[in-house]
Amino acid sequence: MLSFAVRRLVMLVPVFLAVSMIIFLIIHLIPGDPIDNLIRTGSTPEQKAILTAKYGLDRSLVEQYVIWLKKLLNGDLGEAIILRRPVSSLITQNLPYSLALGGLALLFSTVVGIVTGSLAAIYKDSALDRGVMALILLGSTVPSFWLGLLMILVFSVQLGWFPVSGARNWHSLVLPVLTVGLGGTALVARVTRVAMVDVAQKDFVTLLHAKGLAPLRIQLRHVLRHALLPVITILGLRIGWILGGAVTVEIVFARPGLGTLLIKSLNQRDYPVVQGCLLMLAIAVMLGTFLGDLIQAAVDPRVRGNLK
Amino acid sequence: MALLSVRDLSITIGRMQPLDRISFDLGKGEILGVVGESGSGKSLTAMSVMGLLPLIRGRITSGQVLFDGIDLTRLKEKEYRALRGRRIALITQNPMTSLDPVLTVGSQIDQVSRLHLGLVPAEAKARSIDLMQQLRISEAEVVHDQYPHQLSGGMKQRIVIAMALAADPDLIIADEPTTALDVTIQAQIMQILVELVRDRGLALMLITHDMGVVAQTCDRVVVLYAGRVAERNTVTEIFAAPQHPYTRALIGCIPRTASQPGSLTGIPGMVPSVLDYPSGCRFHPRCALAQAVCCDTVPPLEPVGVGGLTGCGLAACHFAGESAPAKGMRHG
Amino acid sequence: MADVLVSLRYLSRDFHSRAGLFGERRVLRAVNDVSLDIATGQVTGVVGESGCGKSTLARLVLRLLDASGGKVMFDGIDLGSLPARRLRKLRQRMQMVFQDPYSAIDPRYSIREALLEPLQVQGIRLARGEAAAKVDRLMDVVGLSRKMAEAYPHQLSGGQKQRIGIARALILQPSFLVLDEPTASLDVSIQAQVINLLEGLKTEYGLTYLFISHDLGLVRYFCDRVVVMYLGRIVETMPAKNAAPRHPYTRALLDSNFEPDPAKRRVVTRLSGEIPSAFDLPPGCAFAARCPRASELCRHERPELIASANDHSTACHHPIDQQ
Amino acid sequence: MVAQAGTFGRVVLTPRGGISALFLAIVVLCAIFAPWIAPYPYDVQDLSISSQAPSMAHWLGTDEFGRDVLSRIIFGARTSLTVSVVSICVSVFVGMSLGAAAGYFGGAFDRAVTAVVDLSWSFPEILIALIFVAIIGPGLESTMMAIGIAYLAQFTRLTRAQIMSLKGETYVEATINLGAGHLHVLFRHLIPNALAPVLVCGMLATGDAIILEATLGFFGLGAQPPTPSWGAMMNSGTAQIFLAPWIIIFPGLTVALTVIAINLCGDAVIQALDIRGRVRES
Amino acid sequence: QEAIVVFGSNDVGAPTYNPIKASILNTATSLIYDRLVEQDADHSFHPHLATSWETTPDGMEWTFKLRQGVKFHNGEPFNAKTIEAWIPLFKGTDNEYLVGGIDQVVVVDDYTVKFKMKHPDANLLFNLASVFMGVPEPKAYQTLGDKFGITEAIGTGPYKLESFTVGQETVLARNDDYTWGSDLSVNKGPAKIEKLTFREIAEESTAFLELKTGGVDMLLSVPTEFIPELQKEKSIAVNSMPGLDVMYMPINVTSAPFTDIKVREAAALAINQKEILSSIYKGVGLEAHNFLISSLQESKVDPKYDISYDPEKAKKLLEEAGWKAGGDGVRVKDGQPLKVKLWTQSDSEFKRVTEAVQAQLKAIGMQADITTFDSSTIRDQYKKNEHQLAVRSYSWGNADILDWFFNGERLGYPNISMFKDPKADELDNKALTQSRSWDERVANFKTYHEYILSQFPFAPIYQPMQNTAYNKDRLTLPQKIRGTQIGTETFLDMAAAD
Ligand SMILES: Nc1ncnc2c1ncn2[C@@H]1O[C@H](COP(=O)(O)OP(=O)(O)OP(=O)(O)O)[C@@H](O)[C@H]1O
Ligand SMILES: Nc1ncnc2c1ncn2[C@@H]1O[C@H](COP(=O)(O)OP(=O)(O)OP(=O)(O)O)[C@@H](O)[C@H]1O
Ligand SMILES: [Mg+2]
Ligand SMILES: [Mg+2]
Repeated sequence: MLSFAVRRLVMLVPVFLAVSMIIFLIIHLIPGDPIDNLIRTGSTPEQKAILTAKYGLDRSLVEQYVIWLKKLLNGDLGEAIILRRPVSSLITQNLPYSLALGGLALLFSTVVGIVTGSLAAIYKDSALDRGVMALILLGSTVPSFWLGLLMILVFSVQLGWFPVSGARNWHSLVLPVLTVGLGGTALVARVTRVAMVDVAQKDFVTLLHAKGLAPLRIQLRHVLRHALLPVITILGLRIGWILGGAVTVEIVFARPGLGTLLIKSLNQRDYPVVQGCLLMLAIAVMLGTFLGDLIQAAVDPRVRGNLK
Repeated sequence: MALLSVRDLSITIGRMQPLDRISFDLGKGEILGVVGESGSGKSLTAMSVMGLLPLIRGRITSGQVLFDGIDLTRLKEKEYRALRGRRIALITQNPMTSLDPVLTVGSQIDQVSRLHLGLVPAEAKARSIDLMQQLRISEAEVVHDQYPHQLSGGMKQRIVIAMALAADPDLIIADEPTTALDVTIQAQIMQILVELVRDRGLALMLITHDMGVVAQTCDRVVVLYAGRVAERNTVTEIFAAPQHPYTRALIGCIPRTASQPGSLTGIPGMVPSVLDYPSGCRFHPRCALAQAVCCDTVPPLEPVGVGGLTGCGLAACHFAGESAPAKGMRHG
Repeated sequence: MADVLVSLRYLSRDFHSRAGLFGERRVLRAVNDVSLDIATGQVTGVVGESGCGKSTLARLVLRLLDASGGKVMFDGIDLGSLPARRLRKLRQRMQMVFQDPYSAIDPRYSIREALLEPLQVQGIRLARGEAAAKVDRLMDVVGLSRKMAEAYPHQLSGGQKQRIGIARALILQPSFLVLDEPTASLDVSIQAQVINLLEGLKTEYGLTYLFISHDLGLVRYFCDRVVVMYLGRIVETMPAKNAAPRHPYTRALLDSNFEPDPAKRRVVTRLSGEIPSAFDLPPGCAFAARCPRASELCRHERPELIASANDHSTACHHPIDQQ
Repeated sequence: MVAQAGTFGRVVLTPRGGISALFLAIVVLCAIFAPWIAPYPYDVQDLSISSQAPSMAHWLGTDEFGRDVLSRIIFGARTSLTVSVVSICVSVFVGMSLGAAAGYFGGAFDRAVTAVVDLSWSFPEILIALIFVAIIGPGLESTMMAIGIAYLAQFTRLTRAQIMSLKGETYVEATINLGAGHLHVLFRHLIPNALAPVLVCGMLATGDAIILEATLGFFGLGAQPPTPSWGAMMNSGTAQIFLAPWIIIFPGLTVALTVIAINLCGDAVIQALDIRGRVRES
Repeated sequence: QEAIVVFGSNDVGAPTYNPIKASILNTATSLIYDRLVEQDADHSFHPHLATSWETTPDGMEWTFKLRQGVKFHNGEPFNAKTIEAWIPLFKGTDNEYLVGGIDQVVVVDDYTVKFKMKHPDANLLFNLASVFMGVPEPKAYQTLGDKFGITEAIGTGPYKLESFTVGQETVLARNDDYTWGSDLSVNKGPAKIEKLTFREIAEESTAFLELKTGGVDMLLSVPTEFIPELQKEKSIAVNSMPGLDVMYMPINVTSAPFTDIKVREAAALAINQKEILSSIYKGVGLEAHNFLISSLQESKVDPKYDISYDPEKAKKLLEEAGWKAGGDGVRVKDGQPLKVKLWTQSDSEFKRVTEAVQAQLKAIGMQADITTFDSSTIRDQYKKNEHQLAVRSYSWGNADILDWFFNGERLGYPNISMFKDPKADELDNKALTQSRSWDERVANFKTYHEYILSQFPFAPIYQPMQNTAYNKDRLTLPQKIRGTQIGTETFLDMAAAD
């Protein structure tokens, strides 16, 4: 398995190169110039030219890409133009926040999604099922900036349970996690429900009943386990959301994070930061799918294949 | 007294009534064949006896299922569960899909003896391995820890049988246990089942649509057609002197090497859908003997005794025993 | 012997696959070195257990799959080297009836559309009335009500669908028909109807059949010649219906058949051992592990298919003697 | 929609399907006949009646320029529906083409498409949309493009999966055996049969696209003023939520109701077509 | 005794506290670094680290007396040597122009320095009062290199930088040794609040709710639309003072029909400043009638040059220019409708003003189609010269902004009006480089300003207020806020409410 893991990782290298190239091109083709955002009222065109040269923006795109890639291979993500720090330090500064918010939100939507989804599946077509699914549908029709604001109004302004914004302690994490998490819950719950209903009709489940096992145990120990497989695939692909998907929520709750960093830098055309962030996301996504595969393999012997 | 006695069992699923007054008996050490075309209600009969109808939102509307004197239809779910797998075991049609693909086959057998016999894991494992060996699975210890996808169909079916046997049941319901298997493997499995019944005194309800299997293994036969019993008799009489035109037609459908080309008779038309069963005798649209009465009146299941062999045969036909050549299907 | 319509020479086909996501790449030889002549007007039956390569053989014969080795000659034309365009044209003459009638017709097509599709595909234009007449005639031929032409597949029973499948194969007036287990998913009662229909068609149109089945009883009833396959190879070809098998595997197949007569109950000679994995076949005879007659020789050396009298060939070191 | 006869009936006859279809029909009619239905023009400002609460004259109140909120919602349906429907249509079309080609021909092309699509699918839609809006520049067209591209992956994946599984159907082999070429197989059998789940999926995505349009409004993108769109209205300065909540709450409600209706209707269609697992998991 | 303050939206995202190299600096910077000179709300200059100064009549020499007893946060003394080391640090940076006029720094004695000038720079005091001229400790500046202003920031100000996370928060701790507060504050130091936390909150509603719930104590800038709501809260006080921003509509003079000055004037006269102020800004702020903020002397131009709403005249001008009333309210000339492009940025405030402007232009028969861009893209787009009208704003407290936006060398961006006029450039040059004294400079710029106004390359719209809101229960602020904006002075006098 280890050798397999290594092989899969090595296979990611060309993908990675292609991705880095795409990312680089995309960013540089967007109109806009970071230097415009850098120069101050009153500075001269010469100063602008100097700055442009300083950041290598006067070279051809190919040259710029090669330079960037070379640095990258040395583990250097470059220096932010507007934010004036090493990109790596910006990323390491923001990553923990994204991980905390995204990770917990993912956990939340996974746990709540699976629980509600399986409840809905077990009590299929009952009032409980309809109620749960309706609630989830309702939750997913509210854009996240509204949901966030709503949460603040209810839980912070009215009830005063949580701080309005910020990222100082776990307290301030609750509302953002709920906001991001609720969006994902719908997806997980739906997939879980559909998968469970599907699996429950399989022959082996009938046989489990025929063995005299308690229905609840069958649902939880056997059916759910199978239903988790598609959920895992989806979660693996969702790593992207963990790191970058919470932009609106980050803005509403005034939290730092990779998403916000990315969007702000994109707006200011701070190329190195955007490149760095997108690359991070791409890597995370690749790792996410990889991890998803590994978990799949751990759960499902068929995927695992004949490992000697 | 019979171990299992189904009396006038009728069930509904939604608005459909797929089984209508099914009755039959099955004694210890006996093999009862349940035959009929696809959709005639064989599997539902098995599900009813297993008490698994709720899974498919079905319900018993009338009749009794007496097992060892207990009326199963009145049993509480919990009591039923104690019985299921313990005294009545099920073998399903398709071994490929009957095992949980993510668990080792051994653990799936162990589950039964641990649940019903209260064995500790080690004991359960030993018992399972022992069972597997009895079913002539070579290298049972290794197989115990393998996953279903690593086994061949025949092996899997034997695992399912081992599962059924794990708590020493009195009654096994085998729903087409060999249809998904190759002929050579099918023979192997059938032989194992027959031996089990003979050696352990089990009762086996064998659901199949293969008249050959019935002929070779069963003691008695129930022929189902469109949710009703068409005929019931001992295996010898069914084959020697089928009373119901449907039974006769079924037997005529089997190709025999010795027969001449064109000698094969089919049954014209098709099995009616549960949504619109014909009135009267449900076989009448396909029956060569059908008369006006067949369309209106449901023929009761009555004793027939042509030649008076045993006198326990029953058939549901207004013209039982009358021989007219079953209408063979020939293209025009 | 009559003219050879289809001739297979050393036909092989490999499939590559991976055991699970993490497993090794494996090669499976589904059809191995098969040579066979099918004479015009004959019904050649192929039997064998599930996975022995019957369907793959059928597809190879019609070049729905490309062979990994060997060649297929149809009426003297090498299908393997035929350009795609000419092959498509040639398909008029060789048709197939599929194992699973339930999915053999596009659910969105009415029966009429499905029946006329072959003409459309082959670029044969008919006046509307002509087309309607053709459909009606075909419906008659396969014994279905003409009204049924307006129905959709989901409104038909399996047997009816299989008849439509046959009608569809017939509309192009082929000379060669491959029948891949045409009755396997049907009830016996329906199977009989279909077999009868096929029998009638054959005599009426002088068709040549390659009939595939896993049911030796049925094959022996229906075919002129029986080919027995085991794990990708032909182990025996027998001429007539009642010829006694010489290969122990054919014997076992025959013995495993349940005679529908309780009076003739017998103890089945059960094979021991498991079917070896198609992915790693033993060097010798593939059947050796299960064969009651196997010797050391069988385990090491593969027997060749050797012809004996009466057009009967067997690939066995220890064939059963005919008494 | 390509479906068996009676699908429409089966959708409309269920209570959920019927009500939601009715609601959607009303919304669509509003969009089409906006100039005749709306009580006021959407763009004429009257600052003397700015930010007024709902009243008999203005059922849903007026906005900060004194424009009638109800009229703007009715006209906004045009923009919002156009944006979401057009973008999803484009997305479905391109996604289907890509997915069908990838699924049918397989090989290196398939691997490349799958890799790109998987990657873009794993990126948050918002980011993709913003990146593309940044490339193309703001405006309705680019918003549509961006939304379309954000959902492209979904349809490509779904179509590819559909085609891959349909490819194994016997009737495909049967058609090839009749002598049919690739195009015939692809356009007469595979795509028509793959269509239903993709279209249903597209329908559900239209609901998501309405929300995404609203979210893009949060970043200041979308319809150019004074053209109203629900998203832009919802976001006309969140400050309004305290001063004149009706200005943004009613558009929000409209969005929520429409999206719910689309989802319910979609579920009914899924049930009627019996394509459950194929749509939801994609 | 702590306070949590939220930066205004202009301050969000400032990447560094290095005043020499930064292009944006936030309010906290002025608490870390003191400047030689402070500027009051009326733009008058007041001593701080420089106790007095004088200049020669030709403007070629400036002498500054420095305050004694001033120490940097790291204990280093502040004296003439500091200035000598500090000024050259600007060389090669973006901010070099601030000291561009200084040729040489001469240390006269420990607490006296003399600037020898390359050319007279009447704006020197303004420059010295800018936040970019906060004095850093030169040794630390050298040794820390790129990290200066990011991990550490050493000045003489009333607060020390404790921690800084870009885009998130800055924590300042009181400098207990501080005793050298400027004239503008009552308290000369040390500050009363021990610890100040500045937070960056991009979403204004969130900031508003934070203040409302007591999560923060003060918002440095509040959008006007929140003011009525804030005034409802008992515990919250709102302070409004004139700001440095002007919102205006540049008119592209090279793009027909605006090549015709009559059309330009008509468009400019169509803007109803009063209506925008009262409807969109609820009366908070000032109408803008020329290009400069009202507190600048250069804005006091001859009233005939001020641009004010006059729809009748606007219509007349259009008639004169040949644009006759058309069928659907849009004027027509030679069969061409009067349709123009109106660009704006995607921020919601811009969009709202633009919508109002659009309606006002419509009223005189000009149909303006709005296109919105994000702030980076729009700059690139201007360079393509495809725009006609736009809605923009700037923030600057000096008349030299005229040069920035209307100098013929900067066509495209920042000269969005594409205004290239030899006479204007001459006036510009004169004001910029040939003014020897402040008063002369004012006069020169006024002339330049008047000339530009006469050419209608833009239309003035609105001058926002700087609105500050704070929690009265937590903080007390001085009666009168001094300085051009809330800064050191205010924070020195700020105290915890009891
Ligand atoms: N879960 C179900 N819901 C509704 N109808 C059902 C269900 N299961 C079976 N039926 C219907 O009941 C009838 C009898 O089904 P059953 O499965 O008992 O047939 P069978 O004899 O076992 O057929 P086969 O040989 O195909 O297994 C059929 O017409 C079938 O359509
Ligand atoms: N497209 C394919 N890819 C990979 N393996 C295949 C493919 N088609 C067939 N095989 C393998 O080739 C072997 C022969 O398959 P084939 O379908 O020819 O068997 P068969 O004799 O027709 O079996 P059955 O009786 O079940 O139809 C099997 O092991 C099968 O798994
Ligand atoms: Mg069944
Ligand atoms: Mg096959």
